[in-house]
Amino acid sequence: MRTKRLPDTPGLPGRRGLPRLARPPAVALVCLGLFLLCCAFVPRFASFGNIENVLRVASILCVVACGQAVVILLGGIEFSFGASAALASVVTVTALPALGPVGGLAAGGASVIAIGAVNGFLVGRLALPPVIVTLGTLMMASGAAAWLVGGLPIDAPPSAAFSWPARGRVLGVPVPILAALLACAALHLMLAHGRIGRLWYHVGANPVAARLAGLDVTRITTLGYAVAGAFCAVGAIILTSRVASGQPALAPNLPFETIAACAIGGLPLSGGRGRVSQVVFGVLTVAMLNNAVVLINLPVAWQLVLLGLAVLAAVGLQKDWAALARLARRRGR
Amino acid sequence: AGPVIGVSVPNLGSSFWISVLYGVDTAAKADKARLVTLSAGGDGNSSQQISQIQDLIQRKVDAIIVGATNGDAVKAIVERAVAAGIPVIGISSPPNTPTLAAVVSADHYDMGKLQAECLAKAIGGKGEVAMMAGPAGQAWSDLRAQGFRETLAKVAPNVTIVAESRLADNRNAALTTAEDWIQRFPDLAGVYSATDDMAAGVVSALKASGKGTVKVSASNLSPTAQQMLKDGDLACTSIQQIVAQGKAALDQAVAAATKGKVDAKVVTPAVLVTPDNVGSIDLSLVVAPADYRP
Amino acid sequence: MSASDDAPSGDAPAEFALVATGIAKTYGATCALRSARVALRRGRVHALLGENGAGKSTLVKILVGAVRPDAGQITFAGAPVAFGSVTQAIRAGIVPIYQHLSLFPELSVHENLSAFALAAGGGLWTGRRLVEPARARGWLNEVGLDIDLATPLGSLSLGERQLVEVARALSLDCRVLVLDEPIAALNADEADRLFAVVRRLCAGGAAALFISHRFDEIEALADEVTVLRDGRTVIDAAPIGRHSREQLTHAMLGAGVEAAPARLSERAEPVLAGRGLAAGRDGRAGIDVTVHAGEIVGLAGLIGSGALSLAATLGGAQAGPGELSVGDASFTPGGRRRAAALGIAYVPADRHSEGLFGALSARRNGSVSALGPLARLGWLRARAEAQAIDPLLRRLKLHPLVPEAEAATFSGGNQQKLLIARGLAVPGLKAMVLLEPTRGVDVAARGVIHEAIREAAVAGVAVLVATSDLDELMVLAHRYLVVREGTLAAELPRGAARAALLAALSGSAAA
Amino acid sequence: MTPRSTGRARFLVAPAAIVLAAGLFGLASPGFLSLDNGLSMAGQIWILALLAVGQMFAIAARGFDISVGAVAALSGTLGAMAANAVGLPGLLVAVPVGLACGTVNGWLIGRARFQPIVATLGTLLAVKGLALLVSDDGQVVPLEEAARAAGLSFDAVAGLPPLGWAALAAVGLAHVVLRHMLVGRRILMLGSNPEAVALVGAVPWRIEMSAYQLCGAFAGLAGALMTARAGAGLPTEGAGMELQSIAAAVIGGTMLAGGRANVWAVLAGATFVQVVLTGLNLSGVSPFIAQIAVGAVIIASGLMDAGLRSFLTRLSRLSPPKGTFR
Ligand SMILES: Nc1ncnc2c1ncn2[C@@H]1O[C@H](COP(=O)(O)OP(=O)(O)OP(=O)(O)O)[C@@H](O)[C@H]1O
Ligand SMILES: Nc1ncnc2c1ncn2[C@@H]1O[C@H](COP(=O)(O)OP(=O)(O)OP(=O)(O)O)[C@@H](O)[C@H]1O
Ligand SMILES: O[C@@H]1[C@@H](O)[C@H](O)OC[C@H]1O
Ligand SMILES: [Mg+2]
Ligand SMILES: [Mg+2]
Repeated sequence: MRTKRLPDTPGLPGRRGLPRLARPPAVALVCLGLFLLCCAFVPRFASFGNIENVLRVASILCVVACGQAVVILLGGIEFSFGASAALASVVTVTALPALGPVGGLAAGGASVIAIGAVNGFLVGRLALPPVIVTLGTLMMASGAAAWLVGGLPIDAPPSAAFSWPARGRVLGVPVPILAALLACAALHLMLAHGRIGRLWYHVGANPVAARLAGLDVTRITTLGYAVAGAFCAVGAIILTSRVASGQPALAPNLPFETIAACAIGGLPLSGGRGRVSQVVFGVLTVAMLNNAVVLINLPVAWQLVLLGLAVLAAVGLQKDWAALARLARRRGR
Repeated sequence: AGPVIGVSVPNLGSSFWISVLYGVDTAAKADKARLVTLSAGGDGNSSQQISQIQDLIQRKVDAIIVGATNGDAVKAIVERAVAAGIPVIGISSPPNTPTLAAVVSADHYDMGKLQAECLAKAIGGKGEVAMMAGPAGQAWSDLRAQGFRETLAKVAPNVTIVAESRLADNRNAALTTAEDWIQRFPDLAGVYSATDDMAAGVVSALKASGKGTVKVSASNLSPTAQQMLKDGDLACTSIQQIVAQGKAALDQAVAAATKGKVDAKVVTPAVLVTPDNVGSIDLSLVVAPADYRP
Repeated sequence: MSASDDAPSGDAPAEFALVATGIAKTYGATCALRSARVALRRGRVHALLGENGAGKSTLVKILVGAVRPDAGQITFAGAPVAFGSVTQAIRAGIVPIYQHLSLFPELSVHENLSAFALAAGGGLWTGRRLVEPARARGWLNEVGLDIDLATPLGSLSLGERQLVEVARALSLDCRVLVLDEPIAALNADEADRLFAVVRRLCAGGAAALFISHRFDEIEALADEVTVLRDGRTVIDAAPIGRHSREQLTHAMLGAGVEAAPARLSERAEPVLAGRGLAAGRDGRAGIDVTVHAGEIVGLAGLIGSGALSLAATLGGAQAGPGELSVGDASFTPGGRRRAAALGIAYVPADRHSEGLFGALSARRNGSVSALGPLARLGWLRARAEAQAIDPLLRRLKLHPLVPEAEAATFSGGNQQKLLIARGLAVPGLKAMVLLEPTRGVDVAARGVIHEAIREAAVAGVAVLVATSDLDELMVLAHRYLVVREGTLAAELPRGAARAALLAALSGSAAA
Repeated sequence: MTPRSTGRARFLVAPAAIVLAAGLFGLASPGFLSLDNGLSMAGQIWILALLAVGQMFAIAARGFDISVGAVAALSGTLGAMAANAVGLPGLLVAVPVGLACGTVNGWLIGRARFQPIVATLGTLLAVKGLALLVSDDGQVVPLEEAARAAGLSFDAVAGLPPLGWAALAAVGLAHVVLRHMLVGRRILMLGSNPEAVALVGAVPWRIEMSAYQLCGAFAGLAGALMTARAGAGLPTEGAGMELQSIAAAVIGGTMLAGGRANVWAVLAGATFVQVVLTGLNLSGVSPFIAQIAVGAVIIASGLMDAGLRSFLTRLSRLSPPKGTFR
């Protein structure tokens, strides 16, 4: 009898009976390596306070990256996140007098979700390219944000409820970190166990086949972008609370940073593949890099050069590590 | 009808240019001038501003007020405008050309200098200082930082500058960087901020990590800055009479357009505002009211 | 048919155009080839047989220099060679026609015909690389295509594209022609034209390697046959006719399979019905089709006849005029979602672009149309999913039987099984519409798939199979509908003569 | 296989959009449709046009390049330095600089199999940093021959400033590359069917590399133009240009799935974006509203593409049948 040799692909269950979830993605190694490197060479990196800093910044990025991951899974890309977060902050602060801190933040968050849903509808129903759609809503949201406040940042009156999302703690854990944990858990549940997550994978992997299999591609896509908007909304609320003001230019780099995090984590931008753990390690890698270049305290020019090279190295190493790991496994058999 | 005046500014996402525009706007109402206002959409968008000034030339406006993204970068196109018979008035960051009909400006170097004197005093003449210096390659941020650095070396040689960030004028980015600094430099005594928006980010970071004793200086006086001064979060802010500059620029522009008498140079002095004198400043010359929309 | 009974090893080496021995190739943990041998003689057509995944395509890629072997030697015209690239192989006169079209849908037919010249070598300008229009038209004529050279390839049907690929091969100075399942998308008429082309080349001294899963084709064209099993050569260059079909099948699979005869069920009430439909974009509306419970209806048509379009319409996959119903419920052409919800399974003809979710596991490919009952409050029950799908995969003899493996990693025949499993898993299955359900699938898999279709029919499902494979049509269906030029040209009962079917298909007066 | 294209229809979207936009702006501000204004705009589109044409090559090969803005800034700055050393033609140093950046991108994407977004994000950051390093932390590099450069950039000769003509020539060259040269054809082949290119004997990574090299070279050219217009090398310029160039290329009909592109349509796409920007400028609306309008217009151009496609599909149904059946 011939022995069955299984193809050695990431799609297969762990060889030694490890469940999928427990197997760390290749980016985990890069992330760990970077962490050790930073601990060893970056002054004051390993202090408790700094680690908490990194995690807090990473958390915001992580929540939004979860949204970006949904869109990427669907084979799309979201450029409007930065602008819609800005719009959210402005809406929040403008609505504050009428709605109070909670209502204001909710209104801000809702506007992000609405933009996501519009993006999803245009992409899913009318088959417009996501780049064009989200670029368009980026311009519109950012114009609207500036117009609402006349281009000026406006301050929110200090209030405990308002600052809780960014500065609060629950059982000693900063709220943003908690939010990131919850976001990751929610996304993991959706992707690994939820029906909706499965449908996203299908549409991302092959939209034509999805339609022919009887799936409602428009609805799935719209819902996907709206859920992505919801993740972004949580991030926007934390950011708004963090800067305690409405900022028409709140976080212009947010889309790029979240796309980078997902890509570094190993999500193919062609869609249909990806796990939450990849997003988490991708985000941690980006956040550590950003933190390290500030701590190393090089001139800004070198910071940029270093950051660029580090992004490339992080991805490059991951490729080699994956190859090495395959080789090792083959030898070991 | 009155003359048509083109206004080209780098960025209407900054409180500074909004206040300038407010000054221009109010004066235009008084002088019965019509405005065509264009924003390049960012301090780094020189190419866009060049195109916009080209458009204004095309439209044959009677005069142009230019706050440059970069004084050198718009020099050539401004000289074209002048050659085409359109007088150009520079404001705050003027185009770097002798052909301007007038220049209305604050003294950015002095604004940095005032910050240095105030911050040095506030931290007792010694210790570590970090600089939130604003975007690289901008005349205003470069000059302001230079004024700060050179003055500090003179008035407080025992103060060391341990870090300098050249991020864009953005509160969230400043906040994150300041958080990192607080970890990296636990003995930080003071922070220079090129603008009050960035200072607001710095102050948030300091407060959140219980470092309220670190002194922060800034420039400009938006409502945020006023509040921070009142709350004692800012040691001081060096300001320019922004609205006054806008008004002056428009007056010069109208004068130039109608072949009236033009003052070649209007310099509004830099003024230091502290928690003590903030109440006595005439805000109407400094900052646009909160409900103003360009 | 060749009369030679000589063992190939006894021949003078000069007689051999190409000999490959001891070829091995491993992809990751998959061993595609262990020790393969194939020897091609000048002037002969050599068939290569083997079940899905036996390594045929891999061997072809190695022969044409697209993949480098891990071990083995290749002699070409008596001298050992090691082609580093396709270009080198082509230059030597080894011309490939691939299983998956290696054409460029966005480019014109002219550019596609010039693809080899455009792709290879240095130089600056395309000008001289584009083949002369007159010659290009000549090649097209030779394969029976009458299309404008400027036509974008993407607007042609799959079969037409396949012929363009054959025409392209004619452009090269061909000493060894390698055809990897070239007629999967061709009908009998066009296959004949292709055969003529191959025979003409061989008559001129070229050798041909021909891969197919259909014995009819092999017997019609080939002089010799090599059988590959699990990466090894198990029958080496035997003259056609020396081994019976059963023996060859046994060599391929290690065990014989026999196709069970279709059990005809009594005509029951109509299940899937369409009224006023159109066949193809150019077809006139007004076609009525009814499929009864337990019935397998075969839909036949030449390329471009509209048969596949009509089938797609009946499956709810293609919009157009008319109305459709299943049981009491009605739906509109193009309302695929509603059709699926009403229990109509649909298997598209183009499994790669319209069927498969390559990045997803086999099980998830199977369950995609069945998620409703598998989910509770939006939560997918993994165990229920496995329980629902895995038995289907087992029944269809998926190989390797790893439901967690990514669909993209399976061989073509096994990917096709996934689509069939998906169809069978549709909740409340009432009707199945299958387009070319065994295109490019080996005899074993074909048997399994046919058996599954029959079982479904026996269980009361109404089945519509659109196929260009007459054998399939005749072995599977209870009655045949023939589409010609966008109209329903004939309806024939099971057992109708092959000649009658052919006549109806081509509209010749023979019938 | 569903047909992925309806012939050349997609390339008509941008020209149609220009006509539509020009009409609307003409109604809003009468000066808009004047010859003078047309000529002035014709002088302004070239930076975006060059970037978009470069981007088109990357997109046609199924990728994109978000480093173009930074590459333009770096090459323009180095070009200014070279011009100051050897005279104005030294500005053309920008092209090899851009080419070098493109080569790095192309190597990373083609050879090392990086995802385009990661590779070009990495180079975007690094190139931005380099631009600051060579320019004393972002100080502009004034051209010594600024006056001459300005003359070349702004003084129209037969309708266009000389550098406009030069840029037009470069766009024409891009057309020749895409339509008549092997590199261009191979890029389209790669975009059309990446699996097949190797099978017909091409080397996929070299093709991919050449696409990014072309993209880089055109970004370099855009940098040179930027420098000439400003009379100075601008090391911190370029933010936002990557998205603008992608939008212009896509509005110009370049298929994001690769394989289809038309240089003149991309030029029209860039012109359209510029028409919208200029039109809004001159109409005197608030800059914030103008930004909202630009966003809406970008989406509308996508809708127009979808609409035009389905319209033409319907139209072609009425055309006589074709095919192999005789
Ligand atoms: N690029 C590849 N990477 C990994 N595995 C591969 C690759 N190409 C082929 N294989 C595997 O090698 C084995 C042989 O594949 P091959 O395509 O040669 O089979 P085949 O005989 O042509 O099958 P079919 O009749 O279905 O076309 C299969 O198990 C296949 O999954
Ligand atoms: N989008 C299109 N543009 C131009 N011609 C088309 C298009 N779609 C189909 N055709 C042509 O219309 C004719 C009928 O195609 P149709 O798909 O209906 O036939 P079919 O019987 O399903 O063909 P096949 O058996 O090849 O799938 C063919 O000649 C085909 O080339
Ligand atoms: O001082 C001003 C600064 O605060 C603003 O942000 O940009 C322009 C400067 O002149
Ligand atoms: Mg094969
Ligand atoms: Mg068809």
